[in-house]
Amino acid sequence: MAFVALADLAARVPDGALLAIPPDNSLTPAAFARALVRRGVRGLRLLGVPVSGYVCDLLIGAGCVASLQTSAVSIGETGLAPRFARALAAGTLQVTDATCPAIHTMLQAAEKGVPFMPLRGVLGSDLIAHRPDWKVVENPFASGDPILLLPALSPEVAAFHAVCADDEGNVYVGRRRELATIAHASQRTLVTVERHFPGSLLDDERMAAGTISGVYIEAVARAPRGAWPSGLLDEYEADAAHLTEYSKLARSDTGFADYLARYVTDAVA
Amino acid sequence: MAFVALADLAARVPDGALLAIPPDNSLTPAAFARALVRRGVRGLRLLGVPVSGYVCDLLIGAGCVASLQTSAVSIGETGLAPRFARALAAGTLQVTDATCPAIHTMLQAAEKGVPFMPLRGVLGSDLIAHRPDWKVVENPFASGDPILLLPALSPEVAAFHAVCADDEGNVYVGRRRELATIAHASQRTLVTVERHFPGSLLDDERMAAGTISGVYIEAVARAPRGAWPSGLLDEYEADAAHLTEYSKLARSDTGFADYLARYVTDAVA
Amino acid sequence: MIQPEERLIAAIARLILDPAAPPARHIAVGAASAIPAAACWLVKLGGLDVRLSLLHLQRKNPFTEGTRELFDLAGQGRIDLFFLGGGQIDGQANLNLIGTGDWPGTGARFPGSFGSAFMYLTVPRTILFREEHSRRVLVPKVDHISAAGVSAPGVVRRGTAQALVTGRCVFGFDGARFRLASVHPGETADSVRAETGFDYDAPAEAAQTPDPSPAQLALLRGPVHARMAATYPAFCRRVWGENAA
Amino acid sequence: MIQPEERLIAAIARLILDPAAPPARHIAVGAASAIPAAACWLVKLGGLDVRLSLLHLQRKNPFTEGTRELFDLAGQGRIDLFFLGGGQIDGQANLNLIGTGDWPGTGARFPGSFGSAFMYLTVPRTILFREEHSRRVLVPKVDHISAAGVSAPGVVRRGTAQALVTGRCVFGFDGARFRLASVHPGETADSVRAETGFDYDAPAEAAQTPDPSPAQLALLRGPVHARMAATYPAFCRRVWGENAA
Repeated sequence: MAFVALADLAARVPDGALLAIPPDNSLTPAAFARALVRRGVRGLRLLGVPVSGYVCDLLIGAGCVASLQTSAVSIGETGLAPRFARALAAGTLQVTDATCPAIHTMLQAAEKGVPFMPLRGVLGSDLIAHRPDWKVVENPFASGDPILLLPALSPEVAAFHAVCADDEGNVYVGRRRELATIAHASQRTLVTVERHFPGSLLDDERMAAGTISGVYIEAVARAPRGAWPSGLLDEYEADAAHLTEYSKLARSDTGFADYLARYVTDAVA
Repeated sequence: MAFVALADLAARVPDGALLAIPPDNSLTPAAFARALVRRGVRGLRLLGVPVSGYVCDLLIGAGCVASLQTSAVSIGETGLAPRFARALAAGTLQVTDATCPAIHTMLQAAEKGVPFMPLRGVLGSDLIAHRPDWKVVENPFASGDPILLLPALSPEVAAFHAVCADDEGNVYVGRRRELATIAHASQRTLVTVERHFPGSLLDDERMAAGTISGVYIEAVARAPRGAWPSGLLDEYEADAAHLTEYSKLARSDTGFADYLARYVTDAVA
Repeated sequence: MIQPEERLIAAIARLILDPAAPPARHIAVGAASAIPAAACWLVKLGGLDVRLSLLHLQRKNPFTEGTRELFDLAGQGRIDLFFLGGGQIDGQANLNLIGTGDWPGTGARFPGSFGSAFMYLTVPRTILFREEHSRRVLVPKVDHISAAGVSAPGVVRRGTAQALVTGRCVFGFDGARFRLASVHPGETADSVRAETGFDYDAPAEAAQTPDPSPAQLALLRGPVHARMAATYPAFCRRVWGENAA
Repeated sequence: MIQPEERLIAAIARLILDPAAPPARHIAVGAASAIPAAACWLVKLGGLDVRLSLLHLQRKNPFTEGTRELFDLAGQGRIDLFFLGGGQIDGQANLNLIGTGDWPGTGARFPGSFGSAFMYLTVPRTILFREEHSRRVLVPKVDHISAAGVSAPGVVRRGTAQALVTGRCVFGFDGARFRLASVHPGETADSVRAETGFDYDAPAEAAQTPDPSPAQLALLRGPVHARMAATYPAFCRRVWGENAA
């Protein structure tokens, strides 16, 4: 597996793809999302794993997104996601609500290659009535015990920002094991990294424990500080001031256009 | 959480407990098993995760085991497990056969707190007819699609041998993540380790990725070379000569008694 | 002077320590929950032998299995107490984190349900917390149910809300209905009733929510503040001022 | 002189490379499978762009998700080819790893089913390998089915056995029945029939299993031997002698 340029990585996402993305502070692929905006991708069906933040709001604002499945949308301390709220109000975004463990469970079913998986809780929530793809059945191992079954969900493409990758395509995510489940469940996984790791990540027991095998990874691109304005593990902290600036600018169409021009469209990364 | 003595750790396993144990080369708790023999535990219901080896054969030979659920029993290159074979032939051991991913799946169901989980494959195997606790149902998301459902399995006690533990009870297992699932699924988890880790395993991203949180761990004992004669990750290799010696001695009752006297009963660890 | 936030923290701490409730050996606190987090630190630094799992810590993330681990822990029955809020909360303790108007929030859109639909049924005790106490938030019936306050017979459920703490009062919840437990200084039974959209029981005379003790205030302003500063800088500045703890 | 094991390795390599079979981009090899492992190294070092996942390697363990990962990979459809054997194998390609006599093996007890019951249905191609070719092993009907060779209509199954390689011959399998493909040197159609307990098809004239080519032998005795030495020391000594590769 060879490293590719960031723009080439973005070019691998087809219009209309079901794209799984982790949220702020979970190795979110922010530089990759900006590259997707520059590439002009359209009609994405985003999946927040299990919630959504800056990357999602940015892609929605830039007109890249047709629909969003997520358990919540929230950016920074204020929680405001202005472009999401605006697109929802304007009727230009189709939103499918879920709850965090349901999204994990649907991906786990795909990871395991089974058509569904059960989940406790959730019963009584109006989420179920709005999810014709979810089913409540009687637990076959007991009587009078209704339980929710969730279908397997296999994203066409998953994208996240990891710490490093080696020449075999193994990528290091540390203790954020949810990224492994996303990669296992998805048909194709594209990863940006801070840097190249010399040698094999599988050779060192300590690195291997936080590594996702290259068997799941289609391509990798270098994107230093590629999670910014989110933080990345113990590498760097979130840029709270920038997220506040984003939320402020994104409240208006012109402010958001300003933001795109300053940080996305004309930027190299 | 305080470190306890190996004998005190063994004393925490009640007679008759459903005890989950990983096999040779999967951080098997060999020193702990020898301590269980010395403690004289009786009536254990062993669960091999997902198969069984030296530790299982030793405990069976020493009269500690009433029943065994496993996907296979195999020791070293020859594969022979003499005490298991003898107990089975003598009718003193009740064996419940499974298949590796079914055992993983039953533990995953317990890990997730759901009463069952589906698994593909297996249909057509006679295993199913001998597992009244397993059910074949129609996939509720399709028609004419039979699928196996496996019940959650929550061992009373799990035991394994890790590399190190810190004062918070966090234990390091590197890339052997199946140990995490065992710990999550089990009601109580007892761990032996090579050594104490100073500081917190959760503070270092690289160690944390291979760490099982102390929230799952009841007690830890030091047992240097505690996986011997199995190997332990990159710490030490398996002692193939000893396993061969074991398999040879264990073929006869007197040979096995010799083995117990030389390596178990009179030994300190 | 006692800050209103300090009183809310102490009220939640008292609920955590309630000897009539099931034991709280392991408490999880979600993101952006400064006051519940402070209450947890207060009981822990006050001597309760409790494990705290705080989400979204920059350092010492307690989860080594990713963001799924909290939910698995709850599913396993290893989380005893959790905190939830809602854009709307009604008299059956239903929580709406979706929005108002038609689904999925054509009026006001709230952030989304997060893990509430699961955690509310899976954890033995939930303390509801919402600082804003108005008829806009505390409604007769939520527009949409993110997480159900009560369940039909036969539904597996480990527990319900224990209580609801607001900026005006503390309500207890008996599994079916709220009952006014105490009003904060400046409020009366009538002023609370006037601002509450749902019906609830109340004693003849409303108790006062107690002040934090001097020992609690010392803990809050010293060691609790110190542990909160990195995760909730804005909150700490607002309540305890610029000075570091 | 060509060793019998070298011929088996080459025969398996030929099956892996069979252009009529679905592509083998990712092959997994279970523990204690020296000859299949060597065949995989032979095709890989011979130039096939293939990923090998070898179980129970002391070093460079390819799995970072524990022993479950192999099965999850197969469930995801990411494993194209696997190898299985059996204490008994019958004419429907059923595998018995349980034992003979009453369940669970009151006659001879075999080691147990391992992952066979799952892998056999989940992986598009399985090459069966069992060196002992006798009526004891190749039986009309297995005493117990660990893993089913054929499935009822409607059962989700990605593939069946592609072939069965024994110490005497190679059988192809068309999803329902075995057919003799070639006999090893020293064997004839009749000698194979005499030692086989199950019925199978055979061509009028039995082909000979080809010898490994000189290039294959050079690969086997050099780089393949080198990669096998750490995991299968006893096997390497037996086939290739004491000298290191």
